[in-house]
Amino acid sequence: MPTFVRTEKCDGCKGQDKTACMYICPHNLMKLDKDGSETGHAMKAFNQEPEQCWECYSCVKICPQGAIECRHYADIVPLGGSVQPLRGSDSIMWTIKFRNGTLKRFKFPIRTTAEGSIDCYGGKPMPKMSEITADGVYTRAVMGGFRAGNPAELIRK
Amino acid sequence: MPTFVRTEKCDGCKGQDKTACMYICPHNLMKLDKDGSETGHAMKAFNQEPEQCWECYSCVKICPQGAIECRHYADIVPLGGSVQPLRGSDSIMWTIKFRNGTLKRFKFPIRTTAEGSIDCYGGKPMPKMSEITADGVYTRAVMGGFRAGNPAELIRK
Amino acid sequence: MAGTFEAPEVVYEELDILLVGGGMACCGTAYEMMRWAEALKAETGKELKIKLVDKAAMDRSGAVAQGLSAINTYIGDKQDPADYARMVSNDLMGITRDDLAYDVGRNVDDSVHLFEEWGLPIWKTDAEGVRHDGAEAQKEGLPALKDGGQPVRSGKWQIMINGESYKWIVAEAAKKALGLDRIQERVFIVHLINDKNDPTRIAGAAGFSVRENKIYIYKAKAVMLAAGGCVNLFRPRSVGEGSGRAWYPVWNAGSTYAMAAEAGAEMTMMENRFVPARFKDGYGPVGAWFLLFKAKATNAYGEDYMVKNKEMLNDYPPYGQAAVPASCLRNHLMLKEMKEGRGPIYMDTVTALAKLAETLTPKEVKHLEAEAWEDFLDMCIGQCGIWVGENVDPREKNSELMPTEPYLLGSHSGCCGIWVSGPTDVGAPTTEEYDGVPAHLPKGWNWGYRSMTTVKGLFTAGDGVGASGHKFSSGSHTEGRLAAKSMIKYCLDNPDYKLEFDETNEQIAETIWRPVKTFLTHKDYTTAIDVNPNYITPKMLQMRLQKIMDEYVAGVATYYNTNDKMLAVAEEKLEMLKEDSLKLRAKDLHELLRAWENYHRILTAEAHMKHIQFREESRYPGFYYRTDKNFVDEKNWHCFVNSIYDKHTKKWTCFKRKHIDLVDKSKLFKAAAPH
Amino acid sequence: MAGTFEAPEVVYEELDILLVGGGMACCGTAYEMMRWAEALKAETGKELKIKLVDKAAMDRSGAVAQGLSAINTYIGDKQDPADYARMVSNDLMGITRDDLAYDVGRNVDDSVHLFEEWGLPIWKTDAEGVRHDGAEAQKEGLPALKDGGQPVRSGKWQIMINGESYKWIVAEAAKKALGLDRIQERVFIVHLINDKNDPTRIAGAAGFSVRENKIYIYKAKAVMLAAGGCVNLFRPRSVGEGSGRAWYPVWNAGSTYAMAAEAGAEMTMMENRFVPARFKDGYGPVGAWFLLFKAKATNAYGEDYMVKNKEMLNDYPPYGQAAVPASCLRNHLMLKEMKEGRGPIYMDTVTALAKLAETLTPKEVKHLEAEAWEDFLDMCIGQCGIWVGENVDPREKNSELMPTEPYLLGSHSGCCGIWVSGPTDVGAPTTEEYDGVPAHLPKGWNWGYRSMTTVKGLFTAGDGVGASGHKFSSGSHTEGRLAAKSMIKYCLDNPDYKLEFDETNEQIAETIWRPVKTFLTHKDYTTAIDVNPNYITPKMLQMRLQKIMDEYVAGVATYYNTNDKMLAVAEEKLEMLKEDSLKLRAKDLHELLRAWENYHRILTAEAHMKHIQFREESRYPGFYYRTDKNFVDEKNWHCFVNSIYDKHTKKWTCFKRKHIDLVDKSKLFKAAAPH
Ligand SMILES: Cc1cc2c(cc1C)N(S(=O)(=O)O)C1C(=O)NC(=O)N=C1N2C[C@H](O)[C@H](O)[C@H](O)COP(=O)(O)OP(=O)(O)OC[C@H]1O[C@@H](n2cnc3c(N)ncnc32)[C@H](O)[C@@H]1O
Ligand SMILES: Cc1cc2c(cc1C)N(S(=O)(=O)O)C1C(=O)NC(=O)N=C1N2C[C@H](O)[C@H](O)[C@H](O)COP(=O)(O)OP(=O)(O)OC[C@H]1O[C@@H](n2cnc3c(N)ncnc32)[C@H](O)[C@@H]1O
Ligand SMILES: Nc1ncnc2c1ncn2[C@@H]1O[C@H](COP(=O)(O)O)[C@@H](O)[C@H]1O
Ligand SMILES: Nc1ncnc2c1ncn2[C@@H]1O[C@H](COP(=O)(O)O)[C@@H](O)[C@H]1O
Ligand SMILES: Nc1ncnc2c1ncn2[C@@H]1O[C@H](COP(=O)(O)O)[C@@H](O)[C@H]1O
Ligand code: SF4
Ligand code: SF4
Ligand code: SF4
Ligand code: SF4
Ligand code: NA
Repeated sequence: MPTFVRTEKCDGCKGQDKTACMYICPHNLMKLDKDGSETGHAMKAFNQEPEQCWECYSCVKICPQGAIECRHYADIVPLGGSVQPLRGSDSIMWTIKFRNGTLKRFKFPIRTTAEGSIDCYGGKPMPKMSEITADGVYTRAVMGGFRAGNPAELIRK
Repeated sequence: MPTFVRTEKCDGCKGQDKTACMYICPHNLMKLDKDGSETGHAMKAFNQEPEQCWECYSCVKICPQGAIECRHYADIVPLGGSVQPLRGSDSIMWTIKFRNGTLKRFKFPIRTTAEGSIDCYGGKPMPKMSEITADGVYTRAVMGGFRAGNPAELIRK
Repeated sequence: MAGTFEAPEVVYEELDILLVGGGMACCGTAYEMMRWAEALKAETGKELKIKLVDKAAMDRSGAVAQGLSAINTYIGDKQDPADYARMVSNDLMGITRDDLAYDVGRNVDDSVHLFEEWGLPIWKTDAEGVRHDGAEAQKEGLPALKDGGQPVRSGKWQIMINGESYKWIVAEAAKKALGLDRIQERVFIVHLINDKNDPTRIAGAAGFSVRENKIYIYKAKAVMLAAGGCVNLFRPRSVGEGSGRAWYPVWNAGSTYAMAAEAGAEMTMMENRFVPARFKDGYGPVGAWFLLFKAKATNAYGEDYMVKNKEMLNDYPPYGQAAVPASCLRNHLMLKEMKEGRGPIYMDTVTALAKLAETLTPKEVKHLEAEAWEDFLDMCIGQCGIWVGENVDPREKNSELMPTEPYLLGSHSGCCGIWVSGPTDVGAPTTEEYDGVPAHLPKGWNWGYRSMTTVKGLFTAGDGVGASGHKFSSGSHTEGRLAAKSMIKYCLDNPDYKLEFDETNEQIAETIWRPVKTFLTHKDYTTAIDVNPNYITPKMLQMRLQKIMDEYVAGVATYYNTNDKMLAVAEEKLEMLKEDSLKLRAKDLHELLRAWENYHRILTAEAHMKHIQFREESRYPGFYYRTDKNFVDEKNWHCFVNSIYDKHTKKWTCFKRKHIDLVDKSKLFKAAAPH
Repeated sequence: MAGTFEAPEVVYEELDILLVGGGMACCGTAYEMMRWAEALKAETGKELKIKLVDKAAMDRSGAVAQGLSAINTYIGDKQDPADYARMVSNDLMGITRDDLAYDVGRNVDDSVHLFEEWGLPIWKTDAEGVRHDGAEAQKEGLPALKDGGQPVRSGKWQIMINGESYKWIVAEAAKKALGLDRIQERVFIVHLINDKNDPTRIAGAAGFSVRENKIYIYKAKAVMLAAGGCVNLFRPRSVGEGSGRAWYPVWNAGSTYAMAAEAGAEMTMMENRFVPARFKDGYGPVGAWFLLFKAKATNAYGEDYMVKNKEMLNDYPPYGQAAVPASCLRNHLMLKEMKEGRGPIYMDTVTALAKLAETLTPKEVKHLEAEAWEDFLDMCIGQCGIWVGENVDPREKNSELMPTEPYLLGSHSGCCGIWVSGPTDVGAPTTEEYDGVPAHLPKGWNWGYRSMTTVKGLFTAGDGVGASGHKFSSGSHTEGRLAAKSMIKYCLDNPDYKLEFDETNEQIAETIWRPVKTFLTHKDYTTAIDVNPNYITPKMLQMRLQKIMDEYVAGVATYYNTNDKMLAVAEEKLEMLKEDSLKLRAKDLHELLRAWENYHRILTAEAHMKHIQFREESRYPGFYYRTDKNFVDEKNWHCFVNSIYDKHTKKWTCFKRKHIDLVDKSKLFKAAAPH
């Protein structure tokens, strides 16, 4: 792996039906051990198949408790380093610890609009069904992205 | 794997302290699950680390119940075949089933003396301590195996 | 009434349109489609029943889950779609569909402009030529791309972004467009269903929930199949708990190719593969290092092998003569060093950063360092894991490069996939000059509906579309949008056709649940749940597949070599593996997912092997070599290799289709060196 | 009072002699030693305290657990020990100790004759030249070997046996000799203890039980360390649950080399390795096929590569000119075909069996078929597993051959190991001509006690003895016997020396139990027992080791290539791995075993890497290549490479020792071809 869950930090997303980490993992790896029968830790999450973890950090970034971390693949990575994010609404902060103890911090923007604020068709034209077989997308006229191209380049047309 | 234990056949070596399969496995793989907490099958044996099995068949040959078989390494071997021995006191009988159903049987000798009958120093000389620094083994004079060699071959002697 | 593990509930639903997948392509499809569906409703009152099914959560599903640090396809206003089509063609050694590439090229920037509007931070260059990250650029009041803003180009076609939330943003728009009721997450689609009366028509699809004991069966007139490419059909270089480390995301399992082929769709260029050269072990991307930071790669002795071995490019006219050699040829020159024992190969990060720093202020140097780390943190965090574990500071220590295990995909620097109907206005052929194409298949490059496969009603986009690579995230979104319109048109054109499944719901459910049944029937036969002669675990089946592919079909074990004899061995072994796939076991829903993923991988692998076997040359030196035909043979093999699969006989048929240029490629090449 | 997992019991015992291992060598030692101990008691009344400790059960421990189908070293009355020493030398490219080989050669048949007496069935040829299995031969009244019986020779040095119970029989004799009270099974010895006052002297050994929570600490004057060679320090070709499939038995983990080195013993030829060519995947033996059934190996196109590529042998004068080319050179010629894409390599079983059948009666043909199967069933049953799984009948279908991952061993066709004192009567040098040998080490090839290492009181045999390969099962038993006598002599010569440990029993126990402590301290930090930043599982540590060795130290990943730069990378990575080994975890006694096995593997691997780095040539083409020094350099490197390890600084020192011939090697070679 892969990700691991800090026993003391995870609160099982407070017993909600769907935990954040289970919700998000693209490979279906995170699992809540409701009764502790799988890990010995009831109502805590765990990575059920660490050898399939892409270290994509989706679960790490989403966990409301900051309970998920990553111990990088043991077949290649010496122990002792860590790479841990804190994802906010408009930026992400990375704390990077080297095996030898060196620390680095980086902050990068992640989006320029508020989460959930996208008004996807707002201000966009309503297409006409008569144009459904025309080439191009319905925003062609308004987004400034259509590149008509030099017709001479099309040698068989 | 590796070896597997047939649930119905294994009798846990009748609750003896040391099961035959645990006794013999050179890699410490066979284990008795006394309370069923590891496999769901109490008082039956199992291979605790199939990915370390050499398929040496030591456990298969020794099991008094014929409860151990081998499903050959799944990373290379298509399913359906089997190679099963019955080891007697002087010979071993192999039953070989191909994936396509073909059957073969072979019988080979395994020893020409009764098990446990070796009288290791019987009829052998008692060495003299004065000879302890001489070259060769203490049976040199009686086993007909010492090859003196042509002294001319030793170019620096 | 949710079912039990022994007896799952079967949920049956009738739709007009089903979208399989929730990645870049399906997000594009959903976004464009729902607007047209609105228009349709407004104009005619007719409401189409539409649903999107994703195996994961759209916010982080597909290849962009982790984010990306660049948009690799952005044309801008200084280049022509024809230039783009030319680049795509040359990078893929001449055999691509100019109609498809050109169509993406002229439309792709629209999607990129939308992404920016939705909130994706895009790096900009200001009037002084200073670069700003996407948030700063906005704060500084630099204009949007749409309004003439200047992106930071890392190469001719690529622009830099702060892309940690790229997928989250694109998914938000798609989800808004669809509305939550039209979205079904955590359902894995296992196979497509054909129509009983017209087997060349799609009738629906079926899958199961990985969270509840439920089987989902959808009837649908039109299906968009955009479930990504295929990873892990070859043995990865990582082992054990590291085997999740692949360049391509472990969750795209060839569903697109396997399900399309089983439904009878014509496949194209399945011999093609992508073998990215990446930072060793972590698989960190190299694009920004080569193009933005201008780093050089060298052998262990500091020699620039692209210079040292440049004569080798002359072996492959005309492709070797292009200004930017094809990706496979870059590997080819690198592999020479490795094979001859002059590895490791290094990315010379030390020299590159030092050189850049020469002309920078301390503050700019700090910024540069952050950019270098961000390149990985935005899309390949595992590479940073290696750097910290090994105490690597790229300013002080060079990092190794390595070609990875092969992947199959159609939207990155690869072009395997499904044969689709293209645009009609760019001069594409409408006839087929070669014999041997099965009679029921269309003749030219378009047959009515843009992006439709040769199966009526089945559409694809992104990694699904064959013979047109280099679309990347933006191009895949665009292809999804282009397909959306013709899917609606297809539904409108076929209002009354009465679909009937060619199998019963019971049969479908039984097939899907077979691995569970197998497990429950046999689990107590042995005392160890994973070792049982009556079944095989998905994990071991996958390893068996990977070993076969690695050793016989030009994986890393042979430095990407194969030959006719090795392929014959692979053929036999894959056949037995396909038989054994009937004995897959699933001890829970999670393992049922793995079982079906691996079934999809087997079919994808088989297609790859059959195509390599059929194409009697080595079209992609550096990606694979047929040592028995170790040359590019323009005379006989400058053509598409296409195939169809018969799900009843389980056999493949491969055949040639003629390749035709729609844009003039000669502009790319220097005159061929005398040879 | 057995301890708990938290607090194990410490058992302390004082002995005269400790035998570590229960394989062929230790069985030989025990058998010979107990007779001399009896003699000692009879003559002087003095009783030596002797104990044998084996990690497994002697009946089936070590490399012969599964049985063997041949005894590979039997001289007979027609060959001279000097012929044997010559063969050994040439197969190992000229650098072996003739004194050791010669001594084995003149004594080995004694052990074979004992084996037959004890019940091992040995194939015989009758007066008509008809062959009989070992039981039939006895029934037919054919004489024992000892009495002139004619063995079935599969080659110049090998004789065929029905060897399923080979180890069982040899162990029975050893166990009878020792008596059960002197045997401790299922104790894994972790490290040797030096004397506090004389650090070049052995004082004991320590280990733990894998069945009870007990640590065993033995004080002993003399220690026989014969714990076999080393497997699984390189990534195996098998994966997942198949990773137990290695040619060499998975349980010999380099304990011999690692513990000897830590105790300060001089190592020799640790750069040597064995890369057997074996039946692919199953690792079935090839000896009987080549030598008894006269089969040929070919490339995929049916070409006999030993003929086709024979000119390549001329690159390695004089070794290439011998009648039987060295094992590594046979691989070298095979690898050429594989590297150039003419694999798979096949053993042509079909032609061989058909040809043999031509002159046989149907009954004899049936017998021949049984012989072919028995070859595998007696020693490599897994190969039959492959044949049945893939429906292979060797009469109808050829099987693939493949060079395996590298192994380190000293008794088979490899010669790494410990530098020991040899016989004094064969002309061995008593001085050292080279500078650079650390001053505390002996000068010539013998220093008082046959088979003693450079550490006083520490002896070895079998796989432990370096620079003398090709002893095999019989020779290893013999070496054990030769050592037994000098061990007794050593004890008698040092009656009053008061041994004192250089560490306390508490320190020893703490070190051994560290992985358990680490586990117990940290296990609840995370919710998944196997993923924890505070520790590493033995399995993952092993995989990390194997990947490093595979990719940088000439494993299969690079077709056995390495170079100075790759070795430098390996050096750095191994150093970090050795540091991380302090964080190994053990969740139970079984895992504690795996933890320590892998620690032994790391040290063995490091020695191998350092020696390859030091020897600036490619002495064993086909086993490994240093591509930066891709030649055999007789002028500078016709010498031993030896080394010592300092357990305090954890550093290796490599140095040369002069090689000298004691028998004339020129008899082996044709005149060198003009070059
Ligand atoms: C893997 C990867 C890809 C890229 C990059 C780095 C890496 C490491 N780089 S760089 O190299 O330059 O570093 C890129 C980059 O920076 N810039 C860029 O524009 N594109 C890059 N790509 C390429 C794009 O990401 C790629 O072209 C598009 O994502 C392709 O889009 P699409 O064809 O939609 O595939 P997808 O992976 O996004 O989505 C697949 C969806 O299908 C779902 N799914 C799969 N199987 C399913 C099934 N059976 N049932 C139901 N759902 C089922 C998935 O969940 C997902 O929703
Ligand atoms: C692995 C292998 C080996 C051979 C063969 C095939 C195969 C697949 N072939 S063919 O190639 O031609 O097929 C042979 C053949 O047919 N004929 C032959 O004569 N020899 C063959 N060998 C060679 C001999 O077997 C070999 O030379 C001898 O066995 C060497 O004897 P020795 O050096 O004693 O090693 P061992 O493996 O027998 O015994 C090791 C012992 O040590 C124990 N042990 C290990 N670590 C320990 C520790 N830390 N603490 C305590 N005990 C600890 C083991 O349990 C064991 O008892
Ligand atoms: N490619 C591989 N090679 C060897 N072992 C692996 C590989 N992939 C996974 N494994 C390991 O196999 C072990 C057994 O898996 P499981 O039986 O699922 O617990 C896991 O601990 C994995 O780390
Ligand atoms: N050395 C190179 N020369 C030209 N283009 C490259 C090079 N390396 C990567 N690219 C392109 O940069 C983009 C991203 O690269 P990558 O990181 O390899 O996915 C893709 O469009 C690649 O084709
Ligand atoms: N092709 C060969 N030529 C000569 N000797 C061989 C050959 N193959 C194996 N041997 C020898 O036969 C014995 C057993 O071989 P193997 O099965 O390779 O362990 C060893 O002594 C090998 O050195
Ligand atoms: S998201 Fe975090 S807090 Fe919630 S269950 Fe997962 S690990 Fe626990
Ligand atoms: S890092 Fe990604 S793949 Fe791994 S468990 Fe988290 S979400 Fe899943
Ligand atoms: S030897 Fe056989 S019967 Fe005894 S415990 Fe093992 S498997 Fe069961
Ligand atoms: S076959 Fe051999 S290695 Fe495998 S479990 Fe049985 S005794 Fe152990
Ligand atoms: Na494993």
